Amino acid sequence: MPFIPHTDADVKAMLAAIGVDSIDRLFDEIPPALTIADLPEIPEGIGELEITRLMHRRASRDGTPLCFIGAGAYERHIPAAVWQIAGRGEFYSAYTPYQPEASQGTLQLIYEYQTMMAGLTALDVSNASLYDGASALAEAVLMAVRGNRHSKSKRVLVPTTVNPVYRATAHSIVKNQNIELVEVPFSTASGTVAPENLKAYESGDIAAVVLQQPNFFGSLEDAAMLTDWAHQRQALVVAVCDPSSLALLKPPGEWGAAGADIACGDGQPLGVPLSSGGPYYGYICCKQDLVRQMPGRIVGRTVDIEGRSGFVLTLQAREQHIRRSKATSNICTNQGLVVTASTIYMGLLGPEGLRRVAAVSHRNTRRLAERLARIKGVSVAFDSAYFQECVLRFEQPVAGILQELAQRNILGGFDLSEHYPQLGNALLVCATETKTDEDIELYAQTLAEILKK
Amino acid sequence: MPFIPHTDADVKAMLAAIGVDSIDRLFDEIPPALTIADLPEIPEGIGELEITRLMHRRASRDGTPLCFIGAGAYERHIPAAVWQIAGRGEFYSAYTPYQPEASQGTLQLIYEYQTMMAGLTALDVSNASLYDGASALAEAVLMAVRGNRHSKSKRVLVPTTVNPVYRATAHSIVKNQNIELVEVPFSTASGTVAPENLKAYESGDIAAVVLQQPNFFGSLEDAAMLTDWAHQRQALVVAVCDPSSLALLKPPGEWGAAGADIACGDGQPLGVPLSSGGPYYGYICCKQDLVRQMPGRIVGRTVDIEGRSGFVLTLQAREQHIRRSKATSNICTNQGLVVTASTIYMGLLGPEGLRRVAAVSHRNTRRLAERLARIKGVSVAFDSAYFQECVLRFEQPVAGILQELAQRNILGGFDLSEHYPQLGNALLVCATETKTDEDIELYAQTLAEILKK
Amino acid sequence: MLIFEQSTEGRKATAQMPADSQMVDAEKRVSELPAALLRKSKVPLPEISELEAVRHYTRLSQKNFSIDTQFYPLGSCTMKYNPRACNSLAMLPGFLGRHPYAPPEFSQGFMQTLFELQEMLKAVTGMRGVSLTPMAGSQGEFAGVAMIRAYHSARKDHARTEILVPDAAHGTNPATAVMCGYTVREIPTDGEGDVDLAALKAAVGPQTAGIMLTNPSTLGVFERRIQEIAAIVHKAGGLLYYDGANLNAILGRVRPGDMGFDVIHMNLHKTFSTPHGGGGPGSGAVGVSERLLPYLPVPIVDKAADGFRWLTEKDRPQSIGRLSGFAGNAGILLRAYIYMRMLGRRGMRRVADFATLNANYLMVELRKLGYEAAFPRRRASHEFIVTLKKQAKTLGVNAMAFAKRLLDKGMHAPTTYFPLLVPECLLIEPTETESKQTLDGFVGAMREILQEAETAPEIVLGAPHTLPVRKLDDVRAAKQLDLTWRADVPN
Amino acid sequence: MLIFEQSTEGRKATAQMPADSQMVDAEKRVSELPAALLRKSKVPLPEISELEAVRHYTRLSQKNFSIDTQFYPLGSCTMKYNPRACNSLAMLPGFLGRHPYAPPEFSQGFMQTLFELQEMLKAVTGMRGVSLTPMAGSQGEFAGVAMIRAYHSARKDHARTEILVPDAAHGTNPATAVMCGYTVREIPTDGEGDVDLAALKAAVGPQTAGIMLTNPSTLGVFERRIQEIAAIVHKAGGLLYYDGANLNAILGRVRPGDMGFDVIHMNLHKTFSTPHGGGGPGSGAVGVSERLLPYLPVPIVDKAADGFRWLTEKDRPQSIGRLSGFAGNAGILLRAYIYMRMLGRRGMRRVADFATLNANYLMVELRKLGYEAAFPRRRASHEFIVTLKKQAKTLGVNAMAFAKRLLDKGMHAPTTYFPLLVPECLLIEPTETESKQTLDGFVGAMREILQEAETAPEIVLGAPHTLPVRKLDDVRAAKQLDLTWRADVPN
Ligand SMILES: Cc1ncc(COP(=O)(O)O)c(C=O)c1O
Ligand SMILES: Cc1ncc(COP(=O)(O)O)c(C=O)c1O
Repeated sequence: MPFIPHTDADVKAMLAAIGVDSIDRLFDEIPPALTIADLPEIPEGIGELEITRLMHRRASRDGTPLCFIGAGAYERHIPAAVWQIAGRGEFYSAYTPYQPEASQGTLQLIYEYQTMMAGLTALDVSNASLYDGASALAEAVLMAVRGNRHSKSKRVLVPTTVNPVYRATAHSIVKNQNIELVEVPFSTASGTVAPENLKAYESGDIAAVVLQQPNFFGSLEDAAMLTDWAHQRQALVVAVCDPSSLALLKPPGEWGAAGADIACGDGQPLGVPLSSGGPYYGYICCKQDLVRQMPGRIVGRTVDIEGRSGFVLTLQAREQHIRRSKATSNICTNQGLVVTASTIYMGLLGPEGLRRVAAVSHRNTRRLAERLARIKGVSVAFDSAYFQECVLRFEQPVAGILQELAQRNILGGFDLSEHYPQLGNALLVCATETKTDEDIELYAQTLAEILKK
Repeated sequence: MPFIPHTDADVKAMLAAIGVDSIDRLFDEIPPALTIADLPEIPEGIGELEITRLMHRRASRDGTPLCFIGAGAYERHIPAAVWQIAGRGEFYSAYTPYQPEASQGTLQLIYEYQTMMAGLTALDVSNASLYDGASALAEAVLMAVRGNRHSKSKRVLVPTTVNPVYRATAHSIVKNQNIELVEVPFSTASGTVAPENLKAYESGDIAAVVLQQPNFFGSLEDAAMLTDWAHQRQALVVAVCDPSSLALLKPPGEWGAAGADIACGDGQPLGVPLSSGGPYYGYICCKQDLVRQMPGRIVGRTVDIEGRSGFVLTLQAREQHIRRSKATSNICTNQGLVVTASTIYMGLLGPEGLRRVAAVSHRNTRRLAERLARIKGVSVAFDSAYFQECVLRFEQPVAGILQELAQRNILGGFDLSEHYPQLGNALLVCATETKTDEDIELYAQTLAEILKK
Repeated sequence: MLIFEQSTEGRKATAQMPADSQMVDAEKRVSELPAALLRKSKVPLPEISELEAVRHYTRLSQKNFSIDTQFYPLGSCTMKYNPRACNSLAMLPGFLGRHPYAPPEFSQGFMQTLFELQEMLKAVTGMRGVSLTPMAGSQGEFAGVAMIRAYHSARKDHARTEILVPDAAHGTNPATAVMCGYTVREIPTDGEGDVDLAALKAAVGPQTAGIMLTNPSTLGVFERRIQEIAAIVHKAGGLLYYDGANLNAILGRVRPGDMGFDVIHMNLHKTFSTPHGGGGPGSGAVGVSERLLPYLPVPIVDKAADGFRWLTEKDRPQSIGRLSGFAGNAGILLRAYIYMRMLGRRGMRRVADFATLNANYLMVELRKLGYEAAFPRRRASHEFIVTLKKQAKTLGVNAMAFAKRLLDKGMHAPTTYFPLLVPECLLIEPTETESKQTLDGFVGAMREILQEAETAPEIVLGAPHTLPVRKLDDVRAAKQLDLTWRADVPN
Repeated sequence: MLIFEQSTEGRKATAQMPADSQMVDAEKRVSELPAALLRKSKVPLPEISELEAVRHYTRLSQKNFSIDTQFYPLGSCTMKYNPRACNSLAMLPGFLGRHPYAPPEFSQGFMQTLFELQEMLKAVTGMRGVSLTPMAGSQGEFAGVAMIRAYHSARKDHARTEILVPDAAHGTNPATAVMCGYTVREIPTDGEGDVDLAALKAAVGPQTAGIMLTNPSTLGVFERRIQEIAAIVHKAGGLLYYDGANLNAILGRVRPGDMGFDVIHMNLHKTFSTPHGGGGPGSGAVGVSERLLPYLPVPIVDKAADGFRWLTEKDRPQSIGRLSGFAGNAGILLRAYIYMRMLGRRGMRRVADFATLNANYLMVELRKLGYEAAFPRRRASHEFIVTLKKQAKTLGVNAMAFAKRLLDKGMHAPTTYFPLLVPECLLIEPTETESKQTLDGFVGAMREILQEAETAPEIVLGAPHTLPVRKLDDVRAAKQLDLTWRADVPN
């Protein structure tokens, strides 16, 4: 059985040193009734050769369809250097840098990550990472409620243009801390939050307002208007953004007069493969004055006893291993390895690279939407400007169309009917920089064929 | 255009420092007539995204057929750790350790490799590596001729049971140094060199005798007899072995009374993927007294000025960068990275692992041969014992059969008719440890179907 | 040097830029976006070449201690060898390229693997249902306590507002209880390292929602009277929650389900050797007893006649809902599955056997040197505690100094000052993948440090001496916050 | 510590062992082999766990300088950045799993790639035919000189027994000529670094088979009168062989074919950035003019109507034959192809431009510090030589000491004492992938070392001080040969 180096001689010598005649004796404090002899349901161990064969079969069974689904996970080209370096044993098999002098590699990298993310969102501070975008929204809401010195209420406005799974996750995480997530409707014409949608919440104490830009439909919200609206009511603004759009779109820190207070979201589009849904990572940034409310690890720069610059985990008093029940969050293990890869990705792409990837993704989705809308029975659902994702409306249920496309090895997009029945036969489509014009044309011709039947 | 970091400002400053107004001026010593303006036939550069797409298409086009071909390249399971460590930048992008203090990683690894290879072949010394098995035979022949103090002749006996491509390669490399490779026939009954095949060479001055064990047909030669026969005539013995068999088969150093003098071959079966034919590596080992005739790099252990143990390239006086036209070989760059991976493979498998892999490969080929020989019209060609490879005889040309098998995604083996017409419709088959009993049964049933037609 | 200090305006890793041919029409499309929504300010990312990025991050990695380079006996973290096959096979193109919303017919290979992982985790822990979505132990704890809450609410048992937590429990336990709207009541531990039963009896009542236990506990000893504890809490109407961080000690020998636990979380990145990755990602799969099945977080993989499918809110209306955007840390789940299949049935048990053998051997050898075990009369589980309160008092050399000096000896330090219960505490967890020779090396180093502490304490107090930096000033880091590099701020 | 010193009898990386289930019947089959042919002696490989192997070889790698971790200006080796995409794409399963004898229908992707590489190399070098089989530069040289020999033999021109080789040529040139049965005649170099035309004219005659030239030469300067040299040699009936090691200097600007060369070799691991791998593997593709086409080594990829196929001895009866078991270092050829496609047409030329800019900039900056260029009145090509004969004489600090001290400054040393022509020689080749900032860092280090040599020479003479070992005793290594670890021999 693998990964146990002990030879019989080793075991004999160790048992002798301990003064027992068998390993079983070391378990003599355990009530016999609780001890099991075997795990019958677990199959016999197999060697690396067999498991390699099995997993190759499993992986190839799922095929490699042409993917036009976005909805929170975006297919990016990832430079080969990113995961070849992130996979080095020193990054892959270290843990949380509890001994800073022996972990300057991870600590400096996180400090550089924090700088990059604060720069992208145009806010002051970033933490080391959270689990993913959805749980990051929950932590951001908790942080906003904690951090809002003016509001007594725990009411948080969340437009339904925010990712529905993010909203569901936030609810299941915060619901036990009597925080009320108030759903704000959107204009089905523009697919964005219109001023009249806010009418009902004009008065009343609101702790925070959440705003996803671009929103779940890819539509571009009037972020400045909503930010100022919230601030005028002493509510904090929690921005939810695809960080790979921020080289092109106005960053949350520059929304409205004072900028959003907290920004969060999923870092997957920055160098993390689709990988069947994870591991991705959640990012969270905020203005300087909210830093002590930050959840999770934070790295700070300091000096050693000879004045050399170095990095340590800091502000640990917020965290669970020190503040225990009064901690800002219960998070301990985060998404370290994925942040390592994403930091290398951001370094490699740089400002110009990120801008180009965002621009080409936007171009591809615009051409896809225009090309598909030329097919009879297909139209662009909203009149608002969109970025990198767009909603198309059909004259028949989308589910059937998607199934037909799937049979032809094309994943046509995300069916909105389950979460947004009010939008009718609506499909969320996305074509990132990984798609060629030929891919787009293939999708269009295949769809045209299907709709003709 | 990629991989050039210079910004316009850099270029401007550098040209100013040099004192020229353009980069073109730096080429002013080159006769204008020789200067070209462009490379019209070379396509425009493409980014990593496009080349990734292109190469994925190219790689997937060649499919993944079930492979029963050996003939010098063997499909092995390679532990995941091997190439994940060999691919680390410090191994991948270093060069020949000219500055030993800055290359102790590569130097110690080569010293460990030399120890493992000398141990496997039961000889005293190994060099750092040669190009591959075929060119290693050429170098071994040159080394034997150089090292044979008794023989004046440059005649070397090479049984035709030695890999035909190795023989062709050795000929094209040594032919200009008036070395005569004398082909020795074999017994078509046993597929090995019989005593009577040696009759014609009883007398006469021979510099060396080459012996492949197991030979190209997988048949096991009487190595002891041939070794003693050669030594009785003051000829040196050059062994050609698949090193992954030496955990199971008697090593060259133990052949006959005194053991072979030189052993060489290809290290591919020790952790190197088939990879369309390379890069593999050639190994060469010898007895201590021949060490100064060794071609290529050799690493030796020494101490630093504070008595610490360390490793350096040694006996460099043999090599081309010192001895120039009197060097033992013109080799400079060798197969460093591949040896790095192979050393990790040998460390991971260890004596028991190598033995098991060899035993399972042998078992699989035995079961394949027995199973196929149960099909009408298929028989085992030779009556000798074989290891890991075996020749089958058919009643119809093998080429057609292999084509039919290929259409059913099976590579049935190596057609011997081109190199060994005297063997009739003969097919060399091999089933390594990577083949399951189901694979073997699938081959048998497919073959039976084909032969029924 | 920071990557930003190597930035040169205008420098680009051009091979990574979408080519000009792709940019055709892209700038035009961008210009058609509302100007007010476009970024004007510069994106402060470093402008470097591909070589500069590769060189910078390769050299940074070399500054790390890791399992692949050093012995890493970090208590409560199970830093065992992470098999490289788990990494390469989880990153096969078929898994890596799959969109999480790919329909079932493009997901059977992936979902079968997750389903079999659910089944194996049930068998190993003796629980009736498993959900793989929690992203790490802490979120697993949240799911567990949230399920306890859902259970009591469904029974209208709203008086149960309190969660009992042993004082030795990991900080994530109390933090989680609060996140679930509970108040926390600490239960003391007695001198032998067991939960104080009397205190427990006194604490339970109608207000008790449940108790969060770790067994073996963070003190490195098995909770011998777990059956009595279970009876006490169950009798009072509370549920038992099991923190699975120390499952490595009892894998294949004892199952939480058999100990009476109603809900558990596991740390796949500890027990099932998925990579710690400089802080993660992990996975906190949760297991439940019969009565909590309806509340499991979704989605869960189900095996239907026509193949594998997801169970969602529709199928589990009472579920505590979703905890993340998709289905948990998928790649980590694949790695855990691969590891468990390689261990197999007998391999599981050997993990507990040899983790426990290694811990007990180390404890005995260190005691021979004069180190004091926190619980000398107890068997070590897979980890044990040494207290250096004597050395701190007599030699003025505390646990932190010993830990830093171990770094100079080429080994990562054990966990220090956790659990807080034990003064000057070193929590040492060797794991089963370390050899006797490596353990003897650790004992040798601890012998040297003890001698140094006695003969030349300044060496130990000044440690580390041999690393890229010497001891770092934590206090200053918190006082003069520098969390983001700024070009204008000199470092 | 050597891996053998960590070996523990009976220890195994069990996950890598074929399972017992596979061993069923295997031992029986082995026992049926003739006992005399089976190994009795122990196989002296280390017996270690997978973790011990991973830890040992990961830590070993950290002791290496490499392009991925340091500036590596090793003259004549072109240590440019090796793009990681070339590595990952060449190791795609489709290429990696393919048997070299796979029939054409399973080889079209691979063979098309090799064919296009042949075509690109023809275009870049101006040659009429290319063969990819030579395994590195040296074997490329062998193929080239062997083709010259085949050409003369076919014309019954057996009197041509001599190859002319400039004294500055790389050692592989004369070694290769001898391997091809030729005698070597060295041609001197004049003070300005050019081949001495007078000496050449005197040397050529009916006995001249050809001349082996490197242009730019190993002296780092362009052979300005190459056209006269070509005329002289051709007129005398000899052929021109081009050592392509320095192609990086003229890529896209000058083509060997246009210089009148009849046969060339290229070092794909230099000019086209395939990995140097601690000493290899490389690839020495050869190119020929019209008249040498028939002699190219086989196999060569040919494009037929129905797809790509191999040309073998049958198609090329006059070929000098095969130089290796299959078709050359296949994976290296794939990496070179991927690199060339990423460079593309304009990228090729920029390689020569910026390799030359970097070399000339470094030469100027070092001369400002007082270092002496070997050929001050010449342009540097992609590399240049600095001679430290003045420092050696006046300060007693020679080129080797400067080189060792550079290691302490965190940079690999340039090539030392090659070409032998120039005393106390440093051959410096920065390559085009290094930034101005890195070059300035190198200049700064050379400034510091010069000051140290003047003020505290013992520091430079005692270098290196900061590496895993200090200066190693070469003499002892050759005298007391220790080439294989033995358990009984104390180290
Ligand atoms: C005893 C214990 N419980 C819970 C946790 C939290 O688990 P995670 O770090 O996976 O969130 C840890 C983590 O170290 C732990 O040691
Ligand atoms: C000028 C020159 N020629 C030939 C060679 C030999 O090439 P290889 O090392 O690829 O055999 C080299 C290698 O460094 C060289 O620098």
